[in-house]
Amino acid sequence: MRELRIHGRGGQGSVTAAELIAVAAFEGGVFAQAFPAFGVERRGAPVQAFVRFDDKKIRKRSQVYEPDYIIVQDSTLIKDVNVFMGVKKGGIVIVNTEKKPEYQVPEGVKLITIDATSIALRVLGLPITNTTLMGAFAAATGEIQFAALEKALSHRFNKELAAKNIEAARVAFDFVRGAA
Amino acid sequence: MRELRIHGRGGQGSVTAAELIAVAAFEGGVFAQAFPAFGVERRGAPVQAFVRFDDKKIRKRSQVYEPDYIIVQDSTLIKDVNVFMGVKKGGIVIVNTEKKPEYQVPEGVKLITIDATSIALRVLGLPITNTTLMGAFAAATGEIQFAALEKALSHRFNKELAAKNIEAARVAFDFVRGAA
Amino acid sequence: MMEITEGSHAVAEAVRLCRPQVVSAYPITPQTHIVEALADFVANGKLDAEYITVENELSALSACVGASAAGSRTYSATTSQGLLLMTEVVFNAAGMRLPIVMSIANRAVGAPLSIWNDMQDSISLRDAGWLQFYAEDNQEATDLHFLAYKVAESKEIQLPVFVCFDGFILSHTYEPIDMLLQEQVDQYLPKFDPAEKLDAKDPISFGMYATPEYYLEFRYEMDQAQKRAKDVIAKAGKEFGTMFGRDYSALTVGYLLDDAETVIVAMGSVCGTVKDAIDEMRAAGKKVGLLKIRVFRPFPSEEIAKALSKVKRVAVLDKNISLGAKGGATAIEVRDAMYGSMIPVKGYVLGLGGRDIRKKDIKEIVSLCENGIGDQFYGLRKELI
Amino acid sequence: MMEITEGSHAVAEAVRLCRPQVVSAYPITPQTHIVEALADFVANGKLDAEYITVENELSALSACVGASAAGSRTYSATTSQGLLLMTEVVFNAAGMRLPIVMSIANRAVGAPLSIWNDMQDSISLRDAGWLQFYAEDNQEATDLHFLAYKVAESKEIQLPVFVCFDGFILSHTYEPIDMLLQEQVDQYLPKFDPAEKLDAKDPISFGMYATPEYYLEFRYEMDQAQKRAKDVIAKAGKEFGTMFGRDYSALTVGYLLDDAETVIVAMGSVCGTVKDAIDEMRAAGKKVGLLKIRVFRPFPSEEIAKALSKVKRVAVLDKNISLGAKGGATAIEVRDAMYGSMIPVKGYVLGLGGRDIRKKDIKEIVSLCENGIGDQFYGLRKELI
Amino acid sequence: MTLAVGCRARPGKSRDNKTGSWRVFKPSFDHEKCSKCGMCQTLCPEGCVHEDAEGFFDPDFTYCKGCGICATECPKEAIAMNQEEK
Amino acid sequence: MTLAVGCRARPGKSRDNKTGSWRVFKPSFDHEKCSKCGMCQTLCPEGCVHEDAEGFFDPDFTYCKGCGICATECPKEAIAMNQEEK
Amino acid sequence: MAEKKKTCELFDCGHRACGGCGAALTARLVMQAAGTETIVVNSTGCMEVFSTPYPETAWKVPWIHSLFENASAVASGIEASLKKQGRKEKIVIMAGDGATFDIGMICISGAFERGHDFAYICYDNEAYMNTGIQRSGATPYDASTTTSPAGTCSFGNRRPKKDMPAILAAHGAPYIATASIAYPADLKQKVEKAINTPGPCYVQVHAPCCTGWGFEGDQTIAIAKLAIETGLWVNFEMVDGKVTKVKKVVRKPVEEYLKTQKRFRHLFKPKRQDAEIALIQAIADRNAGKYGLDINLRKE
Amino acid sequence: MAEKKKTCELFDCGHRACGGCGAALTARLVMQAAGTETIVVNSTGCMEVFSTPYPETAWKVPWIHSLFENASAVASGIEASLKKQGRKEKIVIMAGDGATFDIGMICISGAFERGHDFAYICYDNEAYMNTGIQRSGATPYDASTTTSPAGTCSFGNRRPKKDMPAILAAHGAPYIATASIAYPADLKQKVEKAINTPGPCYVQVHAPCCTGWGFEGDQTIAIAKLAIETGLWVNFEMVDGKVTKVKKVVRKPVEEYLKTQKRFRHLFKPKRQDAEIALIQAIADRNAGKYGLDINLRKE
Ligand SMILES: Cc1ncc(C[n+]2csc(CCOP(=O)(O)OP(=O)(O)O)c2C)c(N)n1
Ligand SMILES: Cc1ncc(C[n+]2csc(CCOP(=O)(O)OP(=O)(O)O)c2C)c(N)n1
Ligand code: SF4
Ligand code: SF4
Ligand code: SF4
Ligand code: SF4
Ligand code: SF4
Ligand code: SF4
Ligand SMILES: [Mg+2]
Ligand SMILES: [Mg+2]
Repeated sequence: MRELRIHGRGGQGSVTAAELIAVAAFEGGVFAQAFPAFGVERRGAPVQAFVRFDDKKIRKRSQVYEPDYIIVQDSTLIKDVNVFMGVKKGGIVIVNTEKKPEYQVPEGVKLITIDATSIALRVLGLPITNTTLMGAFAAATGEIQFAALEKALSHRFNKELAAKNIEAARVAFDFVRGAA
Repeated sequence: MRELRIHGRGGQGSVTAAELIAVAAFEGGVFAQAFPAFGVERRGAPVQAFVRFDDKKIRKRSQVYEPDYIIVQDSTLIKDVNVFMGVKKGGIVIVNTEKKPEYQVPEGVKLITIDATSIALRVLGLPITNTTLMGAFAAATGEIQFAALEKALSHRFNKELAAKNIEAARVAFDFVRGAA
Repeated sequence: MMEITEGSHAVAEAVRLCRPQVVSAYPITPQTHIVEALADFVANGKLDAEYITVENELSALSACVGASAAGSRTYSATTSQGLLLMTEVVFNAAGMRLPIVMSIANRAVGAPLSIWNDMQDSISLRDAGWLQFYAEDNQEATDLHFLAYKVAESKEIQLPVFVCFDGFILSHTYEPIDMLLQEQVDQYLPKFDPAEKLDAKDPISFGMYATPEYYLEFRYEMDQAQKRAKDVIAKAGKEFGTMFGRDYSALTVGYLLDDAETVIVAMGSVCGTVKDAIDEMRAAGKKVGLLKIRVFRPFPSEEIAKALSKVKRVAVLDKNISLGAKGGATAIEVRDAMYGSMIPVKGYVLGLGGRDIRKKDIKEIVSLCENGIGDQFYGLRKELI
Repeated sequence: MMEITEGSHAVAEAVRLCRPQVVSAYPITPQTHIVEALADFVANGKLDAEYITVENELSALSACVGASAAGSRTYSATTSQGLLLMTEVVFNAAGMRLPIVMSIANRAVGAPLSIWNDMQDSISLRDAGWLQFYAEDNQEATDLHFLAYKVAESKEIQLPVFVCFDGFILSHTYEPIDMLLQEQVDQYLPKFDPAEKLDAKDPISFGMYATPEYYLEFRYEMDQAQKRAKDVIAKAGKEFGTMFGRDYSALTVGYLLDDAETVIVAMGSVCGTVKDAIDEMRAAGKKVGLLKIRVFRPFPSEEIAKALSKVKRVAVLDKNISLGAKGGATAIEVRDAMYGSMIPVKGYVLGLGGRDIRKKDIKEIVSLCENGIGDQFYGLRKELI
Repeated sequence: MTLAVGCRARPGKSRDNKTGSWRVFKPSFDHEKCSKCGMCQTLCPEGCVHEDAEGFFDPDFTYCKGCGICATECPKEAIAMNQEEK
Repeated sequence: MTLAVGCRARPGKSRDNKTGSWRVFKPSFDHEKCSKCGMCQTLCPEGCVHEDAEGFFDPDFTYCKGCGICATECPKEAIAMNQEEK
Repeated sequence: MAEKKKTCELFDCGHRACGGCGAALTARLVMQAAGTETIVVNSTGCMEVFSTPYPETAWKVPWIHSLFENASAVASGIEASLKKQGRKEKIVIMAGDGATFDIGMICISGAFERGHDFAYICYDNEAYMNTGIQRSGATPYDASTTTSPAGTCSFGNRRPKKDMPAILAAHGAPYIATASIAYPADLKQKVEKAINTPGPCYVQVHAPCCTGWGFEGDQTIAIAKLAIETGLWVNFEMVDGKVTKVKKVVRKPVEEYLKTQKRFRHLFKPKRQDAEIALIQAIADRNAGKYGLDINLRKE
Repeated sequence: MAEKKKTCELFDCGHRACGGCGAALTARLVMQAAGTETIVVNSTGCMEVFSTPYPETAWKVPWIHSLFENASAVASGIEASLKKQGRKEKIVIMAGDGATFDIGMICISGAFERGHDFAYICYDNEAYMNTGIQRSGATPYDASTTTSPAGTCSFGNRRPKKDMPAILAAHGAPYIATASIAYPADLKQKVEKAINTPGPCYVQVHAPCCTGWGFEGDQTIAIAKLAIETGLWVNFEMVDGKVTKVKKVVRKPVEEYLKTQKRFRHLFKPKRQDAEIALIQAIADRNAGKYGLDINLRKE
């Protein structure tokens, strides 16, 4: 079983990202489970969401303590929240930032940075990065196929919106592929 | 243990009679327990109330099925309610009626009739017979002393009212004494 | 002072003697005589309390929550539908640790609506965190109110208390009572002095919410307070005994238990009838005894297990039914208490909705139990089912 | 059809497929997504129901009472404070024998307020006469709704049903679901055809009151209906299995029970984590098994006693606590079921108010149980108490 | 007899409760004085006053509780209340 | 630490929650343009705008969430919102 | 004749109300107006208790009782159900003043806000009678009840009667009326209007209670009339929040009403409480002003 | 200065409201008006949740939360208790619109009827925000919420906003006002009046919610102003049931308000719903008529 933790802020769509990743994974034939950190957080406050992937039915219901993957939607979080907590050795961390990758990640953990906000602004016209980061996640981890991601987005959004979001994800996917 | 059942109609003071008899009995050093038939009966409907007497603390909480004594406050009840039901052999039944004692009481049961309504009307100016019948009960059964009855009534009513009620009870007491 | 009086009036008088500052209750049969008597005390200057004539039971207990948090001794009374209507506040008041005392004139719950007695109402709230005392007679119904305030307000406890007594059967019955005098009560029960209260001089936030980091521990502490209450009741009950001659230190009380082979476990007013029946069965050579549960919350598991460790069989009377479970709550929890003992414990659900319970019924139940028959309703009218 | 979706949405979809005619519910976390989805179905013509946006939960269930009595299939959903607020109607609806189905997205109750999961809410209403189903995962949460209507509306039963599933843990979790199609549901669940209804063509009085002459028998009949429900569930659950491949005939479900020495008894979503932990313990040579209780009312006493008759010890997990009793309701009733067996049954109160339960906790509990330690809270933060 | 599931009943059963037995006073209707206005029927809380073929009114004593409303409200003072026989 | 009985707390504790970390945009106050009207202080939902000795206003960035109300409502347009540094 | 036949058809004999009960008469009259195509929702209270001990129902129309406080929510559900079934029965709620003014607000406010189609009939006997005469929000000023007893520190109920019609008017109820059993034709007409006006309508019926108010059962109608004649009860109609009709009277002094009832006895005995009686007279005077109650004899 | 110092003293920093929350600002302003000798009773809802996760309370006055529906009953009890103790603190209820218009009616009607002395402040963000933007009785006509979603068969919320001030006026509340966070001085003055007027007083504060209504947090005040300028929110005062003061405006068309918020987006997209917008304009026009809202520019 692999586990993903997504860090974001209330209002930034972290939960949606987790759901869409799970949908895409499931489209790809993997068992998936997505859930938010259950809380009362308001817009702007730090929030988390989780995804599990496995080849068999997922029964586990506890929270995620030692993720294989981490997505940080908003790098302003890093100074206040321990976003890297518990990440497994060999794990992958994706941070949305326009800066260079200068964060202290635990040993044996791979850090990928991407300026998802700029991509989203450019492609969607909005600083909403969750679908963009899905593309990055797909490329970085291989947990989801890009085609499945497309399907998931097409299912969720109307045609026009889906196309734009797929485009944003594509840019990120290619960026991470290229960087890898 | 001796048990008394009082029959009356909603609004005629049967429960008060039971209470006052219990108070008087207790005044006289007897353990007593009084309670109404628990119900939703409205004014005019047939109702019952009960008293138990004993020389030791009364623990029994069930209803009264085989009374030693019965008081019927209103003889119009007799045609519709089986007021003599369960009365013990050797028991005493007191019926308020201006008629002659022509009721079919079970064998071995003593029937006393008294025109309590007339007494009450004469003495109290009201057709409320409960205190009058207390006097009759005291005389007929000896369960309560007349002095105790006086005390109970004095406790319950203001001076003037108490005096009148005692007077009514006295008339009934003397009547039953005389008849006995 | 011995007097003969109605159960409800005795309770109201006891409450008056406890000097509550805020009374808030909503009328419901058969609790009404209590609140009417209290209204009368206030109308005639015999009780210096604010009597809030609320518009429903949820408001009744909510007003007590406010008044108690603000530092007043508070009182309410209800039963049946009223208790169910205020359920959310019942749980809330316990969690807020407010030492409210509420009388429950036990009554069946609907549907079908019934104004008559059983204990479904308070028993159905056995999870709520309130202490639950059950009275056998009006003397207990009265005295347990003094005990209730004493225990509820003790700093170690800070939990509210139900004082339960059977509706009609006790509430509407006249019988002799030894009523305490004001100076006696004042001596036993000091002024309410809350650990904390709503007060501009020392502002505190009451009723905050608990995240998963804290909630479990708050519930644990409530459960611990329940368990501590056993000792606090023992102490306060003993003190009552020393001062006034009636000892309420025991959570359970035995009657002819020593050599009993068959023991009836029961709560409330039926215990009187049971004792009479036992006397008759004893006279006929049957070794029957009674274990009365006076305190249902905290549940006296150890006390019961100990008291019944040597008996041959146990018959538990339940004036309640956990529908769809094996029986009534008392039977279930008595078996829980005695788990591992191999002593047969049979439950009998009876007296629901005011069905009368007579000595002969008790005797029949003892026979059934002797024959290993139980865990059933008792007293059904065969022609109806 | 397999799809991956949120638990609440799956439940809402199942409800839609059941074609309720009247939906009446009041929002409360974490039930909200269900009622929002239903509102959305109605707003977009996907569900032909009256959706009553009531002003509180008491009204929510009351409206269901009216609609059900008038002959409509009705649905509601709530949790926690909402359930407690409607308590009086909960008891009432059962006594009126109305086959309402209500989802409970289980949540802790206050005070202290908590929006997080445990099962205190529905468990606290275990006396009320409703059937209670508990889901382990969202597939069960979904399917149990079809079963619920089928059983509730069966003429032999005529009792309402809680379908309980863990708030957040299931309600807010996306996972794969095999969702039935409308024609499948229509085939399984016929139109609601009440035995009697409010109808000017055949006037009947509903909700009359019962005097002591009748009340006991009405309660008995409710309890009998609960007991009959065991067979009806078996039949309806089997039919479901035959038609759709998932058999819900069993009230309890074992996991690696056959040779188990230590058995965990649990309800709801924790069973998944327990199974994972068991697999690991098995791999480490420990003979551990699980008995999942899917139906808590009627309580499967005989089934439990039988399933556990040969084990060495039992550890019961309770996400609820009957404050002041020996533990949580499940432990108490499991002991009740197994009374006389001498098999040690230990209870563990855990996960209250959203405290997470992990595989390691399950393993630790198994160790504790092996060492005879139990009947306690588990997982307390020592530094807080 | 078997109980109705859910404490329900069909109409007509209240008639088993013969409230005439509650009566302490009994109305007697004087058709001589009666104007056939029907007020007695309208205002009887028992709904037990019935019109006969001639348009006169009389109570059904099986249910009349003897409350006296009809007597008080009869505009013709055609109704008298007497002590019920015992 | 021990829990308060009944989930109670004394004031001051909310300050442990440094909501400044929520900020994505950050206000900067231009005292040159400021008329000292105090509107920014009045309308800040955080109550985190403070007056200095000279009568100028500045937010306490420990708590400022960067909502931008002060900037929108400042009659002098003396407050600018900028991207928070990362 | 057909009309008359209905008389004891829909609310039947054999019910257990006190002799002379105003509420029982209300049930009869309302059912005469409502007819057979009616579903009655009844709250807990005297009416429910005196008419439906299992199995002796006095109701010949479909009738339902659930709880004390929830009649309007139950009615909401029935309305929704009928709508979905395409059925045409009318829904009539019968609830006491306690079930309406006090505990019923738990469900009434929402039901009126949602605008369901029902006729809500409150039979107002001005206290909780079923439980033994406790104060309700409808209890008039100074009435002695068991929870607002007159005593050395009290003249009885201290609060004015809650203005339920105004409260429901503020909820937007399209038709609101007050009526009295003393004027049965008027009462029936109003009930019919309430039933036939779409939306939540309200009729508050003055239904004196001999037992609770302390008078002989034969005086029920006479006392109801006096309430109107003294201006302490006003019969009016309100359409869309505007008063459209008022029963005018030549007013009598309030004490003619007060002295007929034990609940006001403390205003006359042991001594006459002129100040309190004046306060009650002021209530009647305010009613007269507000509703234009007085028939100006000279001018007409 | 002393006044200003109070500013962040009684409702403290560190609370967890969304950035730009109108309710949080309401809490601050109300507490400034109320001062330290105040006991706050809070219902469940956003305000309670964002200000009091154990142990991080943002309240510097005595504060109590019990349930969602019972603030007014809890306040009744506190008032009774203070009276008996001879204490002088003032009681302020802070409750959301859901806790007031809907579920709170369980306890509000009775508390107002009994006439307790408290100031009831309803912060009206026009839906249940804490639970995710469900409809309340205060939700305006056509607003899309999660339980009144706009969809193919629906334009959003179908019922007009419940007239809570009128309902409480009918209960006899001596002082009632509406206010807006866009006019803080007026708001504070009204809160002070409510606190200082004996008896149960009511202030309904328009407190826009960026998250629930769908706008950026910096627009909170601007949108509150637009509500007033379009006549969809009226700031007024009522003393003893009579309107005594109204904030007049030069009215703008309602769509200037509507188009700022996602909850009304379906009125403009995919296509403009002129008929619905006209209905909303009619609401504003009715308000203007009822309260005499319009400044007649020519005449003045
Ligand atoms: C929740 C709840 N609280 C209290 C009661 C007790 N109760 C039943 S009827 C009633 C009074 C009814 O008063 P009202 O509505 O005026 O009708 P009335 O009896 O006067 O006809 C009360 C207090 C109840 N049944 N349920
Ligand atoms: C009895 C009960 N039902 C439902 C809830 C869930 N709930 C909590 S707050 C809330 C909405 C609050 O709405 P409002 O009063 O308008 O305050 P807001 O959150 O909008 O500030 C709801 C539905 C609850 N806590 N208790
Ligand atoms: S009221 Fe009198 S006059 Fe009229 S019909 Fe009856 S008996 Fe005749
Ligand atoms: S006395 Fe009363 S019950 Fe009998 S007929 Fe006359 S009005 Fe009817
Ligand atoms: S609002 Fe602008 S002008 Fe006014 S004090 Fe603040 S910064 Fe200065
Ligand atoms: S940005 Fe918002 S939180 Fe920060 S100071 Fe300005 S108004 Fe206050
Ligand atoms: S108490 Fe009053 S309302 Fe109730 S039945 Fe008797 S007269 Fe009618
Ligand atoms: S959801 Fe709305 S009311 Fe709640 S904290 Fe956010 S902005 Fe404030
Ligand atoms: Mg009444
Ligand atoms: Mg709101």
